Amino acid sequence: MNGFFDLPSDLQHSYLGLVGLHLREALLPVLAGLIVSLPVAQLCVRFRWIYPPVLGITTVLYAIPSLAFFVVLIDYFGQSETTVMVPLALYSLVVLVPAIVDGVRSVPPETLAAAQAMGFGPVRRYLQVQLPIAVPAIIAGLRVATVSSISLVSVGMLIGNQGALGNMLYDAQTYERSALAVNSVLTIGALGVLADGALVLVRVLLTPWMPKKGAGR
Amino acid sequence: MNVLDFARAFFTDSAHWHGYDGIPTRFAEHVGYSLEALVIAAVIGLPVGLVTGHYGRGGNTLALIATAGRALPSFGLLVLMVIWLGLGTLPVMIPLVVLAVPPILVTTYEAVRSVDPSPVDAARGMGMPEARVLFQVELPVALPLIYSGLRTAAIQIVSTATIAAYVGLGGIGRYIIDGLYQKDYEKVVGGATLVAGLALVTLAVFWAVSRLTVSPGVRRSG
Amino acid sequence: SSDGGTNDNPLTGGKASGDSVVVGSNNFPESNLLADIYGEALKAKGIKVTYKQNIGSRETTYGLIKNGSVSVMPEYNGALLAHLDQKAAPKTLEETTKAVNAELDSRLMLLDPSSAQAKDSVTVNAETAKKYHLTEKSSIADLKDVAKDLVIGASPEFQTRRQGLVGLKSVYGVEFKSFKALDVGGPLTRAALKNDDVQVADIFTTDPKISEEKFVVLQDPQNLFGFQNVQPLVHKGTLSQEGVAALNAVSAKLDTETLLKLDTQLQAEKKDPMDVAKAWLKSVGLG
Amino acid sequence: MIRIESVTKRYPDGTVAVDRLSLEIPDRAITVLVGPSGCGKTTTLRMINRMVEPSEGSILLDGQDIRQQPVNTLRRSMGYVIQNAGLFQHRTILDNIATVPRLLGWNKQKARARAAELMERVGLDSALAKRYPYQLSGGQQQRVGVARALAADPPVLLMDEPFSAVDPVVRKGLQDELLRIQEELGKTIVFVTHDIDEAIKLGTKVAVLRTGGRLAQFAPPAELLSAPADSFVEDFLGADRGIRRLSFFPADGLALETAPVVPVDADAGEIASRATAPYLLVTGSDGRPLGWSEPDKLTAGAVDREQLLDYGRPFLPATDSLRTALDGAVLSPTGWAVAVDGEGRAVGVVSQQVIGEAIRDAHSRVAERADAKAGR
Amino acid sequence: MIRIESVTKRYPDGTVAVDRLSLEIPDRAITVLVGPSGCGKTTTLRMINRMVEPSEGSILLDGQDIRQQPVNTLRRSMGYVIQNAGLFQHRTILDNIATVPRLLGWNKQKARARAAELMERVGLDSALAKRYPYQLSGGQQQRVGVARALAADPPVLLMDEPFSAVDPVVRKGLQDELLRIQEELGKTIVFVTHDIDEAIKLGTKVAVLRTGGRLAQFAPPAELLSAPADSFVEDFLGADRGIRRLSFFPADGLALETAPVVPVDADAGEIASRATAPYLLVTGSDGRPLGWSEPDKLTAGAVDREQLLDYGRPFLPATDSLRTALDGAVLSPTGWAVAVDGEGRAVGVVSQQVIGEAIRDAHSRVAERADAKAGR
Ligand SMILES: Nc1ncnc2c1ncn2[C@@H]1O[C@H](COP(=O)(O)OP(=O)(O)OP(=O)(O)O)[C@@H](O)[C@H]1O
Ligand SMILES: Nc1ncnc2c1ncn2[C@@H]1O[C@H](COP(=O)(O)OP(=O)(O)OP(=O)(O)O)[C@@H](O)[C@H]1O
Ligand SMILES: [Mg+2]
Ligand SMILES: [Mg+2]
Repeated sequence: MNGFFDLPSDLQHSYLGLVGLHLREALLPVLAGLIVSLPVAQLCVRFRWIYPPVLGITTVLYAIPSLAFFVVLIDYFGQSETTVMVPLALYSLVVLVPAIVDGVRSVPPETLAAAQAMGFGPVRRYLQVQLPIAVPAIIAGLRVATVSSISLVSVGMLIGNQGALGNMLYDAQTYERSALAVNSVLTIGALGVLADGALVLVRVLLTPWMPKKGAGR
Repeated sequence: MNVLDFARAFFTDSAHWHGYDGIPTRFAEHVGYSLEALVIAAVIGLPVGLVTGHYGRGGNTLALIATAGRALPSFGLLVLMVIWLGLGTLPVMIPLVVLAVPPILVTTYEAVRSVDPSPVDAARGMGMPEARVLFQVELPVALPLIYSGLRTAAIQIVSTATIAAYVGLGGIGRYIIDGLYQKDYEKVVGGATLVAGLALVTLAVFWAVSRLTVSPGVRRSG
Repeated sequence: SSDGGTNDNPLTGGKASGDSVVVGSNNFPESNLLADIYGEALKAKGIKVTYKQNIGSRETTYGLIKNGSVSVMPEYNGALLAHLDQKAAPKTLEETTKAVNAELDSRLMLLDPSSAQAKDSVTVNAETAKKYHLTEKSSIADLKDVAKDLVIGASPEFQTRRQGLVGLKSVYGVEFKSFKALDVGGPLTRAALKNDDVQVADIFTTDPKISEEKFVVLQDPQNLFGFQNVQPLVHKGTLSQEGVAALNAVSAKLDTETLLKLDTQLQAEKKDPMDVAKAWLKSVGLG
Repeated sequence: MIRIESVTKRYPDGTVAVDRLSLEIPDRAITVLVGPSGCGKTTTLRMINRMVEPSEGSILLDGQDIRQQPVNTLRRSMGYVIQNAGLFQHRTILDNIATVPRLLGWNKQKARARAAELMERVGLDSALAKRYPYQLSGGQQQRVGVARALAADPPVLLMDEPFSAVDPVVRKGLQDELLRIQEELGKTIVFVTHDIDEAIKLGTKVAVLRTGGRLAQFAPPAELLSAPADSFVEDFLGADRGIRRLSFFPADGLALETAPVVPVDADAGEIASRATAPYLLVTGSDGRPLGWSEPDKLTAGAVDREQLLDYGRPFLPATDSLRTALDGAVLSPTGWAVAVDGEGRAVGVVSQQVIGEAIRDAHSRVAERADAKAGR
Repeated sequence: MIRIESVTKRYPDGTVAVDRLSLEIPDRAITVLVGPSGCGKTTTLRMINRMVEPSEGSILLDGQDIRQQPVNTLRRSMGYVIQNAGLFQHRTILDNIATVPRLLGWNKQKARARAAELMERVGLDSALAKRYPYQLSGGQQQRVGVARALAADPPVLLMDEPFSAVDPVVRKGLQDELLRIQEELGKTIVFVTHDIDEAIKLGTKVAVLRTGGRLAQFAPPAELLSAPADSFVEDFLGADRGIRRLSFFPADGLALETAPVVPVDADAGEIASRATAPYLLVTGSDGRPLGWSEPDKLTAGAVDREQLLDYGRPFLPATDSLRTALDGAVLSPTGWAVAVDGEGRAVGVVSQQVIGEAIRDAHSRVAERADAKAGR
């Protein structure tokens, strides 16, 4: 039972099971965050005055430690994955909303004027011009959100083993098996780096129109 | 009871305002950890970011380091460090620094990189030594972005420093961890409010510092 | 809204509670071990079991078992009583049992207590013992005059529990210089006590480290930490008669010595709790 | 026809960008709006396709107020070309050009076929079709912009400083291209620039606006040059007004003299017979000019080409203007300009004096026309 | 003097930006490098202050290889001005200008005093001293750039397309300013542009480079216009070569006729006495021209100003060139140009024919000088 990937029984999962659980707990909130932040960001673009307060609120939310969120949310969702995922989704909003807003705003004014002049309505213009051009910025935001979400899930361990791979940390401590902690940290780190790489790949596939690196500047 | 009630209850309880577990003590402890971590991270991140940005090399390596730094779970590192190093401030500083270096490093690099090349060119053309080009031409213009990197790092540190409480240290995190185990929502909400407040203070400090040190010429045109 | 209330909360992840028994545990190794032991004993009777381990402190787990997210929790009767009634100060096991049953939520029931006791304790490290001439015969009360120079370490919840700082002050008049929140008699607490980061700590009496590190457990003449018999707490209606019988059979076999032995296997020999549980159950013919 | 009727635009911040402007924009011609920065050119242009709504006044398209049709229908009937082309960076060249046809509901295949056709029309190699905008030079991007605007064959083209971001050589090419396209397709083009030379080169009529969005003058470019309405327009036109105006006077009416043209192999007699002219133009055996010589310095059969005087830059009477002819005359040390045919063969020479007379004649013809128009 | 001796620059990627270029850059004069985009102008300029190191060949400054002095000392002895000025946005105008003096170790006060002096020299209001670059217009920024380069009074000034980002009107002002400063201070200026007009206007000598970094021609602008070395240079110079060349011929030698000038209040006798001229120029009581009239249409005491012909744009014989005079003549329907003095009073008139003769004379004078120089 002391192989690097053998886990104590109280974790209730195999190593791969925890990896799957971890990814689910980390990625679902980012997805939810993306779905929510698209319209929110669009509102911020449309009504410029909304953006500063939204930024302010999200910055403060971002500063609130995840554990505090977990504890308060236990009341509403119990010691469950939901409790872990809700704050993660909130955090991803903090990263994604500004990323999308900046991305959409970075569309050159000539391009927008051209679209308007060609008779694009606002919805079409958003979907066919602004959003595609904002893809690199959105993915840049997604990268940060995803990686930090993957890293933050581990804190869920503190609220009754809801931290997926993070749960190994508790056992590492109580049973004084440091290998478990090393395993946990490295696995989470590797997942983060892999997810980041996957998103970079998605970006490359989605944006054949971007100048290749080195061609710019 | 809603969140606001908890917060009010927490802050109006006079027992929370003195002693080793009083708000002033915990707040000071928290500021102490955060400052220490920020200073260490800045000492590592700023010079590397400035130099790589100035020479425009190593951007990919930095991005990789930054991703790795962000990917390593602070909480996991903390537990690992406690297992390896035992109790104390060092095991807390390591994850906080790992957390804070990437934003400082990457934004500093980007900030220097993205300085308009023509004044830099002009500076070289008038015979400015490289060090002066970096400190007198690039740095003043890059300053706002560099501050934003430091600010992000600071906010993350302030928020994450709460985990110090998990390994028996003080700081505002104490209220949150204690609240969790004691099922005392007043403490949790009070602690969270304090952290958010400290974050706002941090924002204000950065705003003030940037007002004082960023040239009006850069502020208005950037 | 602080502990789930009466509505059955579907969000607590206890989805298996319909057809399988959810065995929970608190966030310390012995609780995990006990959960494994009780759970495996149920399994041996062909009952479906789901584990929900390391949930947290009693403050949390009590809410969960009350609303049915958890069906069975290994409990310590005195501690449970203290949680339910801050003022209770029973003098005997019977009094404890009676008092705790009186305070218990109507949806819950306690099965037979075992004779195994794992008490919280006020324990000092070797240095402190030497400095203040404390021995195994000394009482917590002996700290009264010197406590102002000592730091005590324990789990965060110790700070606000009667079986904690509250009781130490009211029962023994002991007030420490400061309190350091650590873990539930776990590695942090042990390490802190050993390194003299704290001079006094709450260590389980079943902790093998006590003899290993020459810690000195102080006597508790006022029974502040009461009777801490291991005793399964059950949400009514989740356990069949057969299940109840199985758990009672386990409790009958458990005693303090056994617990100490099993804890040692767990902590000193670093065995997996599940393996320890299964092996023991087998050895007593219940596995 | 587009009629701008007493239109005023006041932006919310109080800036009056256009002030009671009235213009009749002729069909199938290029109308240029020119003026200093901030004089309201862009605002005026954008009011035509309702990207900006006038505060007062109205704009009529073929007699109908433009507000009477749905805004997107209106816009799709007008091509719009701007500086830096405003291309969609995320779409290939072909898809960029096919944008409006697709908006109009054409199927993909038809829209792309049309786009390919247009690439050819604006002089873009079909190999560029699958590229993205960043892979094109500024001039090529600008061509894509024009092609995109033309894609749905709109009767009207609005162009806002389309060529101002490319370098002078490429810019000249684009201007020539635009004139060619305009000739072929006969679009109604409204063209904004702040470059007076561009305005004069492209405009059938030029509207000069002054700061504050008021019209200073609206006239064909030749008239602008000969009779600026006031000192603002005059200053704006700059020096060289006279010479630049000559661009509008064709050189085909010049009386060419053939007598002074002698082939390099002419015999002494022929040279002597032509010696009445002060200089003789020696041509090579292919008829192309070699240089000038005074008759007495010319020895039959032994022409020293080194000794011949520079003949400057010849002009083509059929297509060039008096400006080119005058330039040729002024450039030559003899004061005579050389006229050549399409193959570069000398077809005659003309003295600066004769060019001067032709200029005066042209002046008086213009004056007569003006008088006639004024009913005098 | 700066001598560029057979310099080649090959960039690491293999691009040959400059190919065996040799140039002698005259002292105290403006040498312009001109050529199409990418022809190596910037590279050449930057090799002079060693921001780029040549791959082959060497550059001498006053006979000494520039590699023999420390690079920063060399650079501080050369002012450097670039497009968009490259100002330090975090420093005030005054501090921007004081940069090099401060680098040279001057104390703050002295450096600022010098900066203030230079602001005046380049025509910047001293009220701008405390402003930041973003608060200045493009033209003002460019002036600051020039002032900054001049601050330490370097003998050499290197300018890389300094005026190409500002609009044409401001640009003209900056060019005039530069000529004035050059005249006052006598710096050795190397000026890069891709605008041939700018090159001709500013250059004492102009080096035309062709793509690939090879020298096509190096000559004074008048010579460039009259004798382009090959068709590349000729094409690059563009049309109007002859007329533009006239800018180099002063108008002060023109024989002015005063006979055709009559005051508006002249009596019949006076008008009759001057009627030999085809047209008479009527002047107002202040001596300024009013317009042309045929003598027989002029009635003493009853001049109908409306009926007078446009007198075009007058020229100042003392400062203007034959180009301006010719333009004036061509613009006027009479073919006569009007000469005025500084106050705008008509001092005489001259026919296009006379201007034509003057042009021919100027040509032959140039040819004689060239012959003399060539030893012929
Ligand atoms: N959306 C706006 N809100 C307020 N003022 C505006 C707006 N758009 C333009 N203006 C102002 O209206 C005036 C005319 O602007 P416009 O863009 O039409 O000028 P322009 O002639 O196109 O100038 P340029 O040559 O610089 O493009 C300017 O003073 C400008 O600052
Ligand atoms: N650092 C470099 N590395 C590689 N090639 C370069 C580099 N700098 C310039 N070049 C190339 O060298 C050639 C000359 O460049 P240079 O900048 O001197 O041209 P230029 O005449 O100044 O052009 P422009 O008018 O566009 O400024 C160009 O083909 C350019 O692409
Ligand atoms: Mg405009
Ligand atoms: Mg250049």
